[in-house]
Amino acid sequence: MSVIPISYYLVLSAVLFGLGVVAFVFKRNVITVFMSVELMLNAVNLAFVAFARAHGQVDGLAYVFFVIVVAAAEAAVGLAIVVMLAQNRESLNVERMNSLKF
Amino acid sequence: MESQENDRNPAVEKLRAWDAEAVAEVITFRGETTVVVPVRHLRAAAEFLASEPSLRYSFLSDITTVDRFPLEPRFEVNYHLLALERKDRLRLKVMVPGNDPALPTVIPVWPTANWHERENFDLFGIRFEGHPDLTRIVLPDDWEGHPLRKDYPVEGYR
Amino acid sequence: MNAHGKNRQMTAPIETAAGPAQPMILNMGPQHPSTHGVLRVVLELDGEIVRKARPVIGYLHTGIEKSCESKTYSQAITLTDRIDYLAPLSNNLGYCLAVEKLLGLEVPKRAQYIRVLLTELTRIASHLVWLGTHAIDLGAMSVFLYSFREREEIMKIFEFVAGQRMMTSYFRIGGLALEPPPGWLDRVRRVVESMPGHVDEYEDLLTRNRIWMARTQGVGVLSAADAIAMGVSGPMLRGSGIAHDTRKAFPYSSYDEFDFQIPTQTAGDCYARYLVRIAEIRESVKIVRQAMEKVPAEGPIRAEAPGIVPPSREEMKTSIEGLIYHFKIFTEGFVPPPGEVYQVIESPRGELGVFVASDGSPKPYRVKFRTPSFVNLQSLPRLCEGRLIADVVACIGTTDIVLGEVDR
Amino acid sequence: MEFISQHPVLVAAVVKVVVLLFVVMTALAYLTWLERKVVAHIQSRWGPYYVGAHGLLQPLADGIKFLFKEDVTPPASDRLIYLLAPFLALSLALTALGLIPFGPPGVRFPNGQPVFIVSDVSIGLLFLFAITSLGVYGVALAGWSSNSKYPLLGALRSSAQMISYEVSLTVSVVGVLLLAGTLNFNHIIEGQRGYWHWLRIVPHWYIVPQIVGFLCYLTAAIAETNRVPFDLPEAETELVAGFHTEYSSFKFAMFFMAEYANMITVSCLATILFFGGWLSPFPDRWTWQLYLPGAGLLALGVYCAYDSVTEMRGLARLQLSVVTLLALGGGALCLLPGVAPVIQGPFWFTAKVLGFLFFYIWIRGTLPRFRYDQLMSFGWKLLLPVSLANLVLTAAWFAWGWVRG
Amino acid sequence: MIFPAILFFVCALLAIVGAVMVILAREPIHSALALILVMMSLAVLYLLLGAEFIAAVQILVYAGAIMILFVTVIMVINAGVEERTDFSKIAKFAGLPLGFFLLLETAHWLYHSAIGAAIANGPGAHAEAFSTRELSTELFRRYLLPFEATSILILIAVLGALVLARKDE
Repeated sequence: MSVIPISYYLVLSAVLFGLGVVAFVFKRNVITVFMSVELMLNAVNLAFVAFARAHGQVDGLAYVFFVIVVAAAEAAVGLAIVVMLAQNRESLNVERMNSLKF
Repeated sequence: MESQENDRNPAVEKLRAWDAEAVAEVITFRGETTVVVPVRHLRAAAEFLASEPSLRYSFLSDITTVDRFPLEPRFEVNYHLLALERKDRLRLKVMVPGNDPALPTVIPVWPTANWHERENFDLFGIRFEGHPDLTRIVLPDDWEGHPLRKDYPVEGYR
Repeated sequence: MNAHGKNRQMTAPIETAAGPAQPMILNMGPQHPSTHGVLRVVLELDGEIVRKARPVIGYLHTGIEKSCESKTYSQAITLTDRIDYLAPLSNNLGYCLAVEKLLGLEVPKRAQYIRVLLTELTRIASHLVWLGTHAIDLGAMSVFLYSFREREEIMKIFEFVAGQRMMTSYFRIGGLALEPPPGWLDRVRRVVESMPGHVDEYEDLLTRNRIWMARTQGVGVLSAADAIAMGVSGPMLRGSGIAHDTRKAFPYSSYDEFDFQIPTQTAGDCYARYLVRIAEIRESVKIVRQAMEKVPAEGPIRAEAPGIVPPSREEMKTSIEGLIYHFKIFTEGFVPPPGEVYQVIESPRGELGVFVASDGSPKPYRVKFRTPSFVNLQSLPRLCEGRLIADVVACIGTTDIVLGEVDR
Repeated sequence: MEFISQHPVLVAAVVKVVVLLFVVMTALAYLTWLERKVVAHIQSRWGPYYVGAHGLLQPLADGIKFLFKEDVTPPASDRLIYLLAPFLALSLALTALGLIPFGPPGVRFPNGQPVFIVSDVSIGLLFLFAITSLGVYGVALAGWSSNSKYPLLGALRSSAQMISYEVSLTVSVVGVLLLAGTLNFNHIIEGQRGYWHWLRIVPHWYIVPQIVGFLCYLTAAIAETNRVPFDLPEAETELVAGFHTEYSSFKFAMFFMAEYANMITVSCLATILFFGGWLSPFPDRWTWQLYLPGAGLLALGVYCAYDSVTEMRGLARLQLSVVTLLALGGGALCLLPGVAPVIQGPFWFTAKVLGFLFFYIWIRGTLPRFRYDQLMSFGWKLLLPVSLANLVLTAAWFAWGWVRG
Repeated sequence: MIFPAILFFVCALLAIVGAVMVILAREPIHSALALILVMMSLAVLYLLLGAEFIAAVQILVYAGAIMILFVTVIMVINAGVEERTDFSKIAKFAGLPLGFFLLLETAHWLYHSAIGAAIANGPGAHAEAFSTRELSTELFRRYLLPFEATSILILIAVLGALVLARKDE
């Protein structure tokens, strides 16, 4: 094997995305749930870069750039919310967060 | 011998004029004036001395005890007062009996009394009633006895 | 075990310790680089903000007051050195003055001036240690070594005069232990001449330093009313704007013959206390200069008091009374009249009160040292509650505590 | 042999990495010596003195001591992370150094690989920042995994501090990037060749137009490396030793080395970005500068010879003689016509970096420490706006085309 | 050139292991570390794909900033071991196999699609590495509006985080 087809990257991306979904569904702690979203975003980024490579265009990279930026913004706000939750509630378990107000 | 003369100390005069019963005895020795105050008058006398505008003993230097074991009343608690503006010192002395030694706290008058009272509680076992946190200060919490008492064995209890 | 360790090891289904903000309890000390010995401060933290501070003392309690009761009046002097080990001569002086007051003894002028000179040197040395440790607490490392360099010169003077660097026991009841060796004043002069320059050096490094000012200004503020209420004394009281100095208010040991100022600052913060102490070093230098002028080259260094003050070596060897008194003083001690005295001096840290009660026996019935560190430390919670951990360090620094003195 | 000839890049890279590691490790050790010596002299004392002449063997003694100290792992710690943290810190710090060009790319091995450049990445600066930005993990994880309060506080402080100052650090160098128009270190350095046309004796270094950016960079770099006056994560008088309170033995030494490696990295970066990297400050026509390194080494040798004569202790004397011989020999070697031009780049680079390191140590001997909140407000309210303003001004400069180099 | 292939498989394996660790780890901080591992491996893969800039940004922003935020938050709120609660049996016995099947199907489709056959590395690869200059030109010309929009988004996010984190006293 001397070369790697794009499809390998795409398969890896799909696997990572799938694992991200599994993590999202299975994890109970708000922070880890949040992290699984990041994992899915990363998987998507990989697909973007692979496609950019396949087409030889930089648009894919631009998308990745935007995804990363948006992820940063999301992390800032999301983690601020997590800190708020941690300060105000007994637990960080997502299953116990079934009310918007308390 | 401690001379027991009626001094012309203005503070003593004022204290006496305020409440004659508050002054049980006045001792002058080497230029230092000591006023012996009965226990029940201590708190009121302290407030008077600290707040009376012409006296203003606003600074409490020290609280210390002398154990006159086996005499009774056994403990003499001394309050060393200082009037910062007038540059004058005065010692209040309170006689406390040996069984169940207890005194009213003077923390509301002089907040600095907090640790002094804890120290006296720790080393002499004198209770200061109304003290917010009357715990041992220099010795461990589980220490037995009060080492500065004269009947405390020098080798300790254990 | 701390908060997250506890959770980690608990098997119960607790997924997080997050909850309505539990305060974090932090034990600062008894072993900690900036608690100056074995002070322990229990801090209740909210993030880095100190919600509650509780000093816990007693780790160095050695029962000096109890030990004094089983020694003769003269023997107890050696114990006083160990109370404030940064200013042993101040303690010597306070105790000796108290016993002298009890005895009604007048000390010759020469001894008084030498006492003033040496205690002022002690004050300089003690302030230098304070400056160095306070600076290193706030991260300024070099000042520490500079100030210890200068302190060393003063320690050498003590060694030269008294034979001991720290535990001098040089002041005795009725005077001094020894005639100071010839040439000692030259050494003192050398130190005193160079000291103002050195103080300028420290000030160059710190006083106008922006970081230093940011770290100390507005930190640990103690208002004048609070200062009096908490009974703090010395530079802490003067830093809060109250010009009270025992040397002026109740002059002892001929301090009334000296010309010096009481430096005060009104801000009441760490910076004010720093400025006060720096100014005090300069004032002390002034006093030492005057004392060098005043000290007569010749003259008695002990009071004429047979039976109380030991006779000179020569007298002991040549006269029978001298021999008898010498023997009696060192076997039985002397007997002061029954009574109680409270002698106050201005130690480097503030008001050092010595309460001596005599029952007419050769041993003191009760000795109590009202040590400034003990009382000043009590104000620590007021200084640092509601502020950051780093400020606790600054506050402990400017309280200038010596744990030997706090615990005794 | 066949393998070597077939894989010139790989072989050259391995050789360079090994040499770099050796040099950097030695430099780290002697940086601690230098720091102790300089600070000692600032504080009017001797510093390391007894182990070897001038305490020159002190780093070795320290290393041996670290190796033989008991290695304590707190029982309640998170084992894996506790072990991982120091490795992470040190390996990241050393990796960052691999991106630094220590000399001109023109100097090459016989197989065509540059001698002084381990890896020439087209966006080297970005990668350097990427790697140094990971340095926080070593600190944060160490503090967290120790499961103790002082380290935790130290870790929290440092993550906040390093994230905050990273912003200013990055923004402050963007001005240089605008001037250079590239992210590649070699191109940045090449852009600084020559002289400013309005003043022929001032080298075309980017510090001249970017003095504000440089000051911002310097401040942020000190904060990034946790040095006085920003050494809050390990403020010993407040947090005992901060994040590495619970670390002992060699793991502690690794944090120590990582800190010094980071110091070297930021000094190298300052040299490259603002001081012309391996370029000489003098014009090329001054040929005598070729002999400067050799002359310097010879002077050092002469000094050591003098010193070894006056040295009283036998072993120290021997050691000084060895140093003398090395210095004289090295000096002679550097004077050879074939070697002198080659050694120019690394010589100037090292000299500049040493200047920065000295500056760091000097600051440590002078300044007190900031308080946490002051540090934060300094970073966000002063440093960041100033470096942003610098960036905007530089951009405006370009937009209106006031000056072009 | 066997080197890229080895690198690809090592990094792919590390990424998958990391992702599995994210799921399996019971402590959030271990999950976070595993996630960082995934991101680092992806960064190497980006390098392999010739996207140097994206690789650097991946490390700089994702691993260096976002994950640091996660780690810090975990440390601050002291998140301990995760509680395991039962979830529905349908999810367990139907969801998992279905998900796995979906994954397989996607992989199969990808593998046989036209685009998948393109070669990423080695001889026959499409082009040289992407140039950062090209990417930036693209970003500031064609994608200028989204670019500015994201910067405003970041600003809003920062303000939002500030408002949320501020303690009302």
